[in-house]
Amino acid sequence: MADTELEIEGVMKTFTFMNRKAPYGTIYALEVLETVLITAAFEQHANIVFVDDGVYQIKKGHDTGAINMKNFSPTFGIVEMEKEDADEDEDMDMVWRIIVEKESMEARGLTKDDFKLDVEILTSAELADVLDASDCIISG
Amino acid sequence: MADTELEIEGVMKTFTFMNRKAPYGTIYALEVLETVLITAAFEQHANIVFVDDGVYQIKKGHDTGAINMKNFSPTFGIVEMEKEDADEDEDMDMVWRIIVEKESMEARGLTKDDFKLDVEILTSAELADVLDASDCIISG
Amino acid sequence: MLHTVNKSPFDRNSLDSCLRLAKKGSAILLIEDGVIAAMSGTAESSKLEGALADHSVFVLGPDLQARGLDASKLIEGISVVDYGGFVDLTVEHGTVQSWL
Amino acid sequence: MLHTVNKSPFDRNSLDSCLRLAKKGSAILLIEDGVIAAMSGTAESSKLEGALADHSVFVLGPDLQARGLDASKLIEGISVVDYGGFVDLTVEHGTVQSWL
Amino acid sequence: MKFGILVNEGPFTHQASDTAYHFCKAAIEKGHEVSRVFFYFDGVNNANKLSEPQSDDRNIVKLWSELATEKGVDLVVCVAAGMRRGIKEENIAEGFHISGLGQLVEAGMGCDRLVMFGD
Amino acid sequence: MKFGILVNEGPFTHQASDTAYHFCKAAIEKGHEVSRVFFYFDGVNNANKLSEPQSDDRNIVKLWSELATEKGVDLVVCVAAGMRRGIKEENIAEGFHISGLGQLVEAGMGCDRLVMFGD
Repeated sequence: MADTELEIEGVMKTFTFMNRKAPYGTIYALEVLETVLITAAFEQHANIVFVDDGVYQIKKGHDTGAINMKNFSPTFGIVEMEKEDADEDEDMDMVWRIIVEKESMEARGLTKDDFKLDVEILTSAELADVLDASDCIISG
Repeated sequence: MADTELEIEGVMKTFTFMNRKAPYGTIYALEVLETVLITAAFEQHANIVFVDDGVYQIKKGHDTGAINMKNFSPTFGIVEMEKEDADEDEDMDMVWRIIVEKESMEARGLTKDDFKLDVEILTSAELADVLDASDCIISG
Repeated sequence: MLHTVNKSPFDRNSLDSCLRLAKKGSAILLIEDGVIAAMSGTAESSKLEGALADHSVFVLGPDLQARGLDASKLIEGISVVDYGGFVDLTVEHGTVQSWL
Repeated sequence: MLHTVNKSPFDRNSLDSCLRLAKKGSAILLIEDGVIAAMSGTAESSKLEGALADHSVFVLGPDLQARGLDASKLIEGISVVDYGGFVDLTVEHGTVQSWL
Repeated sequence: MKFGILVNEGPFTHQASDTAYHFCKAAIEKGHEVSRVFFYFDGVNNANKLSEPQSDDRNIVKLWSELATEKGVDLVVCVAAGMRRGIKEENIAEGFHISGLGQLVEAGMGCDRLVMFGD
Repeated sequence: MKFGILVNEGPFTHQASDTAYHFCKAAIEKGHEVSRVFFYFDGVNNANKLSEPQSDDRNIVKLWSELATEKGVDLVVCVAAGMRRGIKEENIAEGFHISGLGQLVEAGMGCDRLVMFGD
């Protein structure tokens, strides 16, 4: 069967990716990350949000050698590059934000320095506004 | 490949089935129940335990018509029959217990009358002894 | 905005996270094992009782019935909907966030 | 008896249930996302700190490393084991209960 | 209104797939359009044509297939998630087709609502 | 010592199958016997021979198959759980075989330890 055609010409929406789960115990972090990268190809706005145990997804120092699973941590480098492209290219309307919820970070005794990405730290109330202004929310 | 033969002649062990999950949201309750029934065929001791949201598995009044899922609730009747057989047959050594943890029941505002099975209500401390005396613990 | 919660508050943190991050005025729909949160008289009831001031809260009837949960014991102020009502809520409230 | 817990205490109730139902003297091994419970300085640390009086507590090193969790920040008294150590614990402690 | 649906879990183990199906049916009955159902993560297992549940239980794979053949709903299985889990052209049920993750983003862009069902 | 292993979740989505595999390998290296690995619930999906993960990731189905062919470990897929989910003779990987739930009870009876891995 051929793909159904949806009208997407000129559409610009805000996608929010809610990462709430710890890495490696489940695959959600990895497969959401693959969706984030595809979204860049469509030049949509994106909020990549880390809440609850999702904050461990961007913790520095992942070493999956002994569990013999793919370490997806380096792929966040591509996310950062996409964000930089979006920030710098004046012809591109796309806005990308990488956000950590302050309450989730602090409950786990973590600080901004623990993360391998440069992130915005937002309070729950600030993050609630970001979620509320999203068109599509994809949780993993 | 043929089944590997394990030595089970004359073996009598205590199997404990830990049901901790709500019914229907996941299949665990149903598939654990299938295991319980098979255990009867091997005439092993069994503790069928309901803890945490698992207590909702034996709540009266399940009606799955509108979600179009199989209502496994009537199958507990077979479990009760197996238990009665075990209790009454003097040639059978097998002991079956159907147990609800008091703390889990009370936290959910339930009483013994809410259950469709005649259950033993044990405190956490009493249940801990039952678990400790088990040979095989199967959780769902 | 509409938030859906499909896990029991006894088992997971998803209702907590939803209540922390849902804006005042947004709606919350409890589905699947999430319907357990709608019952009064449990150790978790206070969470939604407190939330009713800021949110309209709905519960999926088919999931209540499946689990033998009595609609007469719902926390006061929570409304029951069916699958059609679920669809209507997504139409009325805009973006849907599933708290998976 | 050996209890294994594979979920984060922030996400699920399995560590709570384990601690409520594990007999004094039994061992607890944290694996997979359960290793998060072994870290000091978190909002959940007190659970295992309190349990150390009654239980020997172990954590699976490969799962700590995978998640970038620093073994120097473990709650004091928790020991790190590898998969071989996990096997040894099941041999030494008798019946295994997995808190799934 | 146009709906895009994302199904994250396989059939039977989690209720997600059932709820998604009932939602789609109700939406269509109300006159809405379900433009696409995208199966991602373990959701790809909903397309396994060998699934053969007990006769007294619902057949989820078949229900989805019928939604495609009778109502024309576009059922897309993610190629990468499917490869990983062994859901491929060889074993997908009638009415499903395999495509890229871009189809999920397009569903988000082209539909009025994107609704997710999962664990 | 004789070990019976119960795997409750499919490959990739949950770590359960990986941890179970590493446990089995470590047990064998220590001179123990893994008498049987029983795949139940979504665990039956570990036997899907069409699984083809990305080249930079582990191939869990293949790792299990090798444990059977190289170490002689008995890999049993539950027939009822497999039917429901579409894991049958047609698509099971080398080294796995399909049998009844009684094989799980026998593993509990005949082994010194039964160890479960799941969600």
